[in-house]
Amino acid sequence: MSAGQTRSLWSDRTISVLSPLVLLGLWEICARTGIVDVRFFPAPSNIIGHLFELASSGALWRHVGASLYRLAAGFVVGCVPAIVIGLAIGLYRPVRAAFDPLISATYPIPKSSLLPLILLIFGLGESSKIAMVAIGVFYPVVINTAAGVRQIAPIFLDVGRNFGASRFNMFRTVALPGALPLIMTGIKLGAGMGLVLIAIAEMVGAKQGLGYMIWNAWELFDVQTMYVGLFVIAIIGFVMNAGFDALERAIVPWRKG
Amino acid sequence: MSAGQTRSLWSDRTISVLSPLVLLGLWEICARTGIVDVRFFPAPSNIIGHLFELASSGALWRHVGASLYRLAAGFVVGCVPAIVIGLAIGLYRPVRAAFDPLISATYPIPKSSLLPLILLIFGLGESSKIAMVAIGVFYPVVINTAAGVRQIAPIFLDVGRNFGASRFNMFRTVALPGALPLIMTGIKLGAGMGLVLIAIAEMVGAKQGLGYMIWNAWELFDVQTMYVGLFVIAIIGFVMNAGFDALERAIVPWRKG
Amino acid sequence: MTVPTTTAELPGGGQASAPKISLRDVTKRHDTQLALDRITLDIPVSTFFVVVGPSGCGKTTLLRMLAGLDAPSEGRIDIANSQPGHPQNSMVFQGDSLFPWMTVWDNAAYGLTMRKVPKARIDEVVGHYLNKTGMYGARTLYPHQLSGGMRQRVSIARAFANDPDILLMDEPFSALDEQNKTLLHEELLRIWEETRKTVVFITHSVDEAVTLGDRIMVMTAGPGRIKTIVPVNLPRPRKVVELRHTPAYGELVYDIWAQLREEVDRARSREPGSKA
Amino acid sequence: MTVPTTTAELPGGGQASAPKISLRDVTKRHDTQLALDRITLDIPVSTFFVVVGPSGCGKTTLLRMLAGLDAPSEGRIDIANSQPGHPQNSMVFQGDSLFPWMTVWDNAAYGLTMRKVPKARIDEVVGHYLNKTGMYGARTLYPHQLSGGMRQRVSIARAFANDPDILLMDEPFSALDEQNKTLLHEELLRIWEETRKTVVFITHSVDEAVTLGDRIMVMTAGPGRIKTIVPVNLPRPRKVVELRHTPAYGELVYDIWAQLREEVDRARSREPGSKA
Amino acid sequence: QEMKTVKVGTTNLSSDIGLFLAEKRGYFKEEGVKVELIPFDSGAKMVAPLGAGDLDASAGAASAGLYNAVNRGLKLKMVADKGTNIAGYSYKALMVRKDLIESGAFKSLADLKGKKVAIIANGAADESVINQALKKAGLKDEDIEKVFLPFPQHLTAFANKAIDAAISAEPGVTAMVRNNVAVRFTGLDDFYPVQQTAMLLINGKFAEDRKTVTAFLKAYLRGVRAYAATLKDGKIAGPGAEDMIKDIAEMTGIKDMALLHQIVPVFIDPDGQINLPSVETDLAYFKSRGLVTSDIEAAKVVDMSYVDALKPVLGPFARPK
Ligand SMILES: Nc1ncnc2c1ncn2[C@@H]1O[C@H](COP(=O)(O)OP(=O)(O)OP(=O)(O)O)[C@@H](O)[C@H]1O
Ligand SMILES: Nc1ncnc2c1ncn2[C@@H]1O[C@H](COP(=O)(O)OP(=O)(O)OP(=O)(O)O)[C@@H](O)[C@H]1O
Ligand SMILES: [Mg+2]
Ligand SMILES: [Mg+2]
Repeated sequence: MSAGQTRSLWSDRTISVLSPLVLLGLWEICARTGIVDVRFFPAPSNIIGHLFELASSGALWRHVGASLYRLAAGFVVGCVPAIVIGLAIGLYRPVRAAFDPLISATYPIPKSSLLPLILLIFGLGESSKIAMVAIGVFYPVVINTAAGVRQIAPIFLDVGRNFGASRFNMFRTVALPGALPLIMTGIKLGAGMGLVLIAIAEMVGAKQGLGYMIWNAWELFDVQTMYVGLFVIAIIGFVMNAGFDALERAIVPWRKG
Repeated sequence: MSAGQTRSLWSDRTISVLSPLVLLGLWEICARTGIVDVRFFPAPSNIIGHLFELASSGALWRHVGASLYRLAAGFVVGCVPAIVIGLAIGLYRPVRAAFDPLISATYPIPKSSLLPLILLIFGLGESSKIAMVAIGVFYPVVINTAAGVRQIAPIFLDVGRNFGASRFNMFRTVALPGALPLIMTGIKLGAGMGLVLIAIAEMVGAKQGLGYMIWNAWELFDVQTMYVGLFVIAIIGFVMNAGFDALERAIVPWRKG
Repeated sequence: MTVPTTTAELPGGGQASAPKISLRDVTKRHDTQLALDRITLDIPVSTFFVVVGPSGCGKTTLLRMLAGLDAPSEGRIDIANSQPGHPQNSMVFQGDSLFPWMTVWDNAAYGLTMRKVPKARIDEVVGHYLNKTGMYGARTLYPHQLSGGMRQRVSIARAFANDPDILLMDEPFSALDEQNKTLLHEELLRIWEETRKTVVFITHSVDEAVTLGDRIMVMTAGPGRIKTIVPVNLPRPRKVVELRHTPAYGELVYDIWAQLREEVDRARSREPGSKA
Repeated sequence: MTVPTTTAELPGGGQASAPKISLRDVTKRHDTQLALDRITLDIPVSTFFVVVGPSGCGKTTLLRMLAGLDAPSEGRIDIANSQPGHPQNSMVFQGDSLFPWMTVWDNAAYGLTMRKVPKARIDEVVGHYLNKTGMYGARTLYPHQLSGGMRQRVSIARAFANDPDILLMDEPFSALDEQNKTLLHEELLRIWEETRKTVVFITHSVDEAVTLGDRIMVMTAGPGRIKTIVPVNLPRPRKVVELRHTPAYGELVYDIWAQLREEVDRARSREPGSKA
Repeated sequence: QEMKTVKVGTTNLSSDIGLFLAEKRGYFKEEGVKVELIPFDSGAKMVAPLGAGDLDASAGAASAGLYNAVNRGLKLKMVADKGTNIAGYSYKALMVRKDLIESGAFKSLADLKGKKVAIIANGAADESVINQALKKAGLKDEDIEKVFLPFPQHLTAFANKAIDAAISAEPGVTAMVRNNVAVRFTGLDDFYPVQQTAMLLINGKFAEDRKTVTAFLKAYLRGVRAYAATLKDGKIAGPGAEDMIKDIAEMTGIKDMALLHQIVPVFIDPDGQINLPSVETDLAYFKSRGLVTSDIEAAKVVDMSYVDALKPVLGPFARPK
């Protein structure tokens, strides 16, 4: 099946590349034929043209750089405790009992409404933005990690106990690798959430970043620039996802397929 | 172990109730002793007092009712296609290849920035709010459902195929029940996300709803009312989560523990 | 006798009728590792075909290809059309294969439910086989509430109930006590004699192989090849317990046992980096 | 002989020394269903203790309690302290229990790694047992790349390598061909004779039970009780193959076989809603 | 005659009082128009629905975004005043952090130099406002650090010492003073005598329906006049003030009556006249900053023909004695 698998991988790639292109193509056609209102939904070709303009002027890179830095910092700050707490919730019932209600109650609190309070606590600088990203990353990762641990077949926990795994080794050798595929899913969800929240955070007191760029473009009714911002976020999301997929393949070599 | 299990369930309940109470108690102490600034973080007792005022005046119920209706409608609209698409992504590689890039690219697009466009597409009435909730619910559910299907042991797919399960039965008897614990996790994540987005959506074109209430309270620096709103959302999130947990126990009877 | 053997060369084979299952130069690689090496084989219709071979020689790999769950890397597999109203094949998988989310009853009824057999008929058939496997009393339990042997019995009931044209069984009785095993041997022989299904049966027990089989294929270690195919000319119907006292039985067992021993020893000595 | 038996009544038991494992009125219920009913039992140190019984009679349940993985619903289990430097017990689990995320080597080395044994020692011990189980060549593979029998062998290597005070083995050789099984019987006997570990061994093969054991406990069906404990007074060291030709061996096998048959028949006829 | 439904976007700020009164007191009905008021959280979000025709009219501001929208082909018109800062009625103010005033570090506009100043948004008219303040002090845009912050965030930002000054609006101004975080340094009139802050916008298609627009605006101006009649000495203190304050409370959701008595009320021209020089000043500023790049003229966007036509109908505004 080696040849066949290569072929099907190849055709998967093709589909992966084609499906967004088809959608963009449809949009382009709709825009050109006037089916959609180009004042609000400009043609992709138009947006991409503008993207190159902004990129060559360097303005875009500043925004992207600022957002990526905040994203990376917030990701680390949110992800690491989320995995540790998630593993503990999954492994130990009292921890679960203590954290579950807190998480389920605080998770749905609208982050946009919290922004003023976060500003109060973290100030207007970078830390408030990083905190927003961290909050966004935290919840999906912690919830998925706990769910991941709970779906580990009980026999593996038995093996760990029987072979004398310490509490730490129970985390490291059983819960973490067993939950890893789901932790990765949580991380993908969390990173996307982080991107969403960075855009909200950058609407306040920021002078650069994609969120600022998009919001500012809305304020100035610069629709093209707004779309460039959304487009760049989509690309970042896509690339991040592909990166996490590659990472997953690298650190989950035991998984079939 | 029956008696022991009852006892440990009981103590789990106690912990679950105590942990938020302890947190609120700490906050209360901080507020009373002036460690936190009560202008911005009023004491919980204060907030709860105000909550009762608003509740008895009936204003609160109107807001809660409006939000819950939108939440429920958006939940259904977002959840059902998410599960179907998620199962298909998990089961069929070409579907996965086609949808994965679209999902990973559109998921991180900030919903708050999309609001003006959603207003153009869905109008200013209820449907735009329902659409926002549906978008929020969709992503976590679709992503977790697909991940849930992919972690089903391959042997179960083999059994399905070997015993002649049709495509539909492959969904119904293998993928859906096999992924159910993770679908439930996705649903919990999605419902929370829906609550977050309803708050954003209700800032526009709404005269009631918790989002409107919170935003309006901030505009007027009516900090207590804002906290009542956040508090009520937290309670809704908590209750929803408990409901989903109970549902999960009912529909996943095969799960241990 | 290490040359691959086709039907024509086999004594007692059904050369006249077209083979039920025919393999031509079937090779299977997992990644780059060769698991099965050019298997050419015909299994005539209504044959009870037993496969034995050292652990890891590719028996499961072969059976999965016969079930259509995997495709050969090279070569071709032809399987004659099945009788109307019967599924082509049903497999008793090696290891746990019950759906954790279905009760014993629903697991056993799975194939019939998928084929939309009327409920009354399902009740009858599934009831019968759960009874035969001694699992009727546990029909409302979920798999995690069963012992290993109980799970295996449900898996057997599931395949039997499905009434397929070809029964593919991968070490189906390995986790059963001798008595349950004997009862199920008898049931299997009864089904086989009544319906003349084609059965492909993997086992590690040479006793079991000789008791049940028409032909016993011994596989080589390492990349699996056909070492030899031994016809079993013991009279039918066979009485499982009495059979063991006939001298022909003992000879066959010894013969196959010796062939296998040779293979395992060869495999062990060839082991890369062996310190033995 | 259906009365629960304690050490004192046993011929050939080590009454003088305190028992290694002692159970007093141990009862285990799963939910409301009774799985084990008032088991009272002493296993002297260095005994090779074999448990046989019909499928679903509670053997695994018993072993899990000895391993400390489950607690009895009633009664008490006492296990004497282990020798310094050895873990108290290691289990060969029934069914798949290898970590899918570890290679064969890492799985086999798991117990030693957890105990922070020096790397050189781990390499030596794990290498030895992977070799003995014929899995050294596959040491870099992941479990999903192994056949069922190969996985079982790694699981055996893992327990052997851990060098525990008490070896708990739940149908460890069920998925192995006779030759691999014989080789591992010999290795197990060698380990046991060298180190005089206490072994509790579950099997469905009466041959295996008699070949290996000092005492064979036969369990009743339904809620598991002790039906009888049969001492095996065959001389040691035993040669696995030769043993089978001694008349004492045949008698023992037949005796235990008959006891078991009785239990299975009883279980089958008692089956609720049985249509048989 | 069939009543047309006019959809109007509002922000429920105090300057929307004209619309609110016209609805509440039945003026719209009397003029034969049916109006649906749709709340929004910001003016910027209304531009697209207004341009697309989902809204017929909206409360808005002369921001750079509005000109850009017109430039992109959205047919929008500013047709009536909806809020002007004039002497005595400057409901927007330059706020300065309290400790800076108390320590004497901030004494005059010139002290803005080097300060962090909160402005609602890039390209908002308030940018032009602060520019006027800087001009008066002989400073330039580059001499301050602008921080773009929505109004509700100003209070927390002061509390946090994240900003030093801000162009803020009521009721935030009074809330900040009450919470002891900032001082109302001056009204805008101190450096920008008449500042046109908010206006009523209508969609180009709706504009063609002159009859309905006129009827709509007539009712609106009746509401404005009812409001203007209660203004006295820079407070809502004229006749009918108590009812007016109750109406404002109902509209904005402010329950604190004392606060409403304290705040500086917004001025709205009883004839709906838009202050064109102010609009032109702001537009010129946007162009100089490059926020508006086309050569669009204010006169192209401001259309006072509707309110002008209503002058004879409504007659001169007579302030009640
Ligand atoms: N998915 C896989 N990837 C890589 N190698 C595999 C895979 N599945 C099986 N193999 C290899 O193929 C060979 C044959 O495996 P198979 O399961 O067919 O053996 P088997 O004869 O059924 O053995 P057993 O009696 O132990 O069940 C083994 O060497 C195994 O390591
Ligand atoms: N988690 C559980 N919940 C409910 N019942 C259980 C559970 N585990 C085991 N049982 C029941 O306990 C009884 C004994 O199970 P056990 O696994 O100990 O049997 P066993 O003797 O090991 O059988 P086998 O030889 O088939 O492995 C069985 O009837 C089984 O149905
Ligand atoms: Mg196999
Ligand atoms: Mg068992």
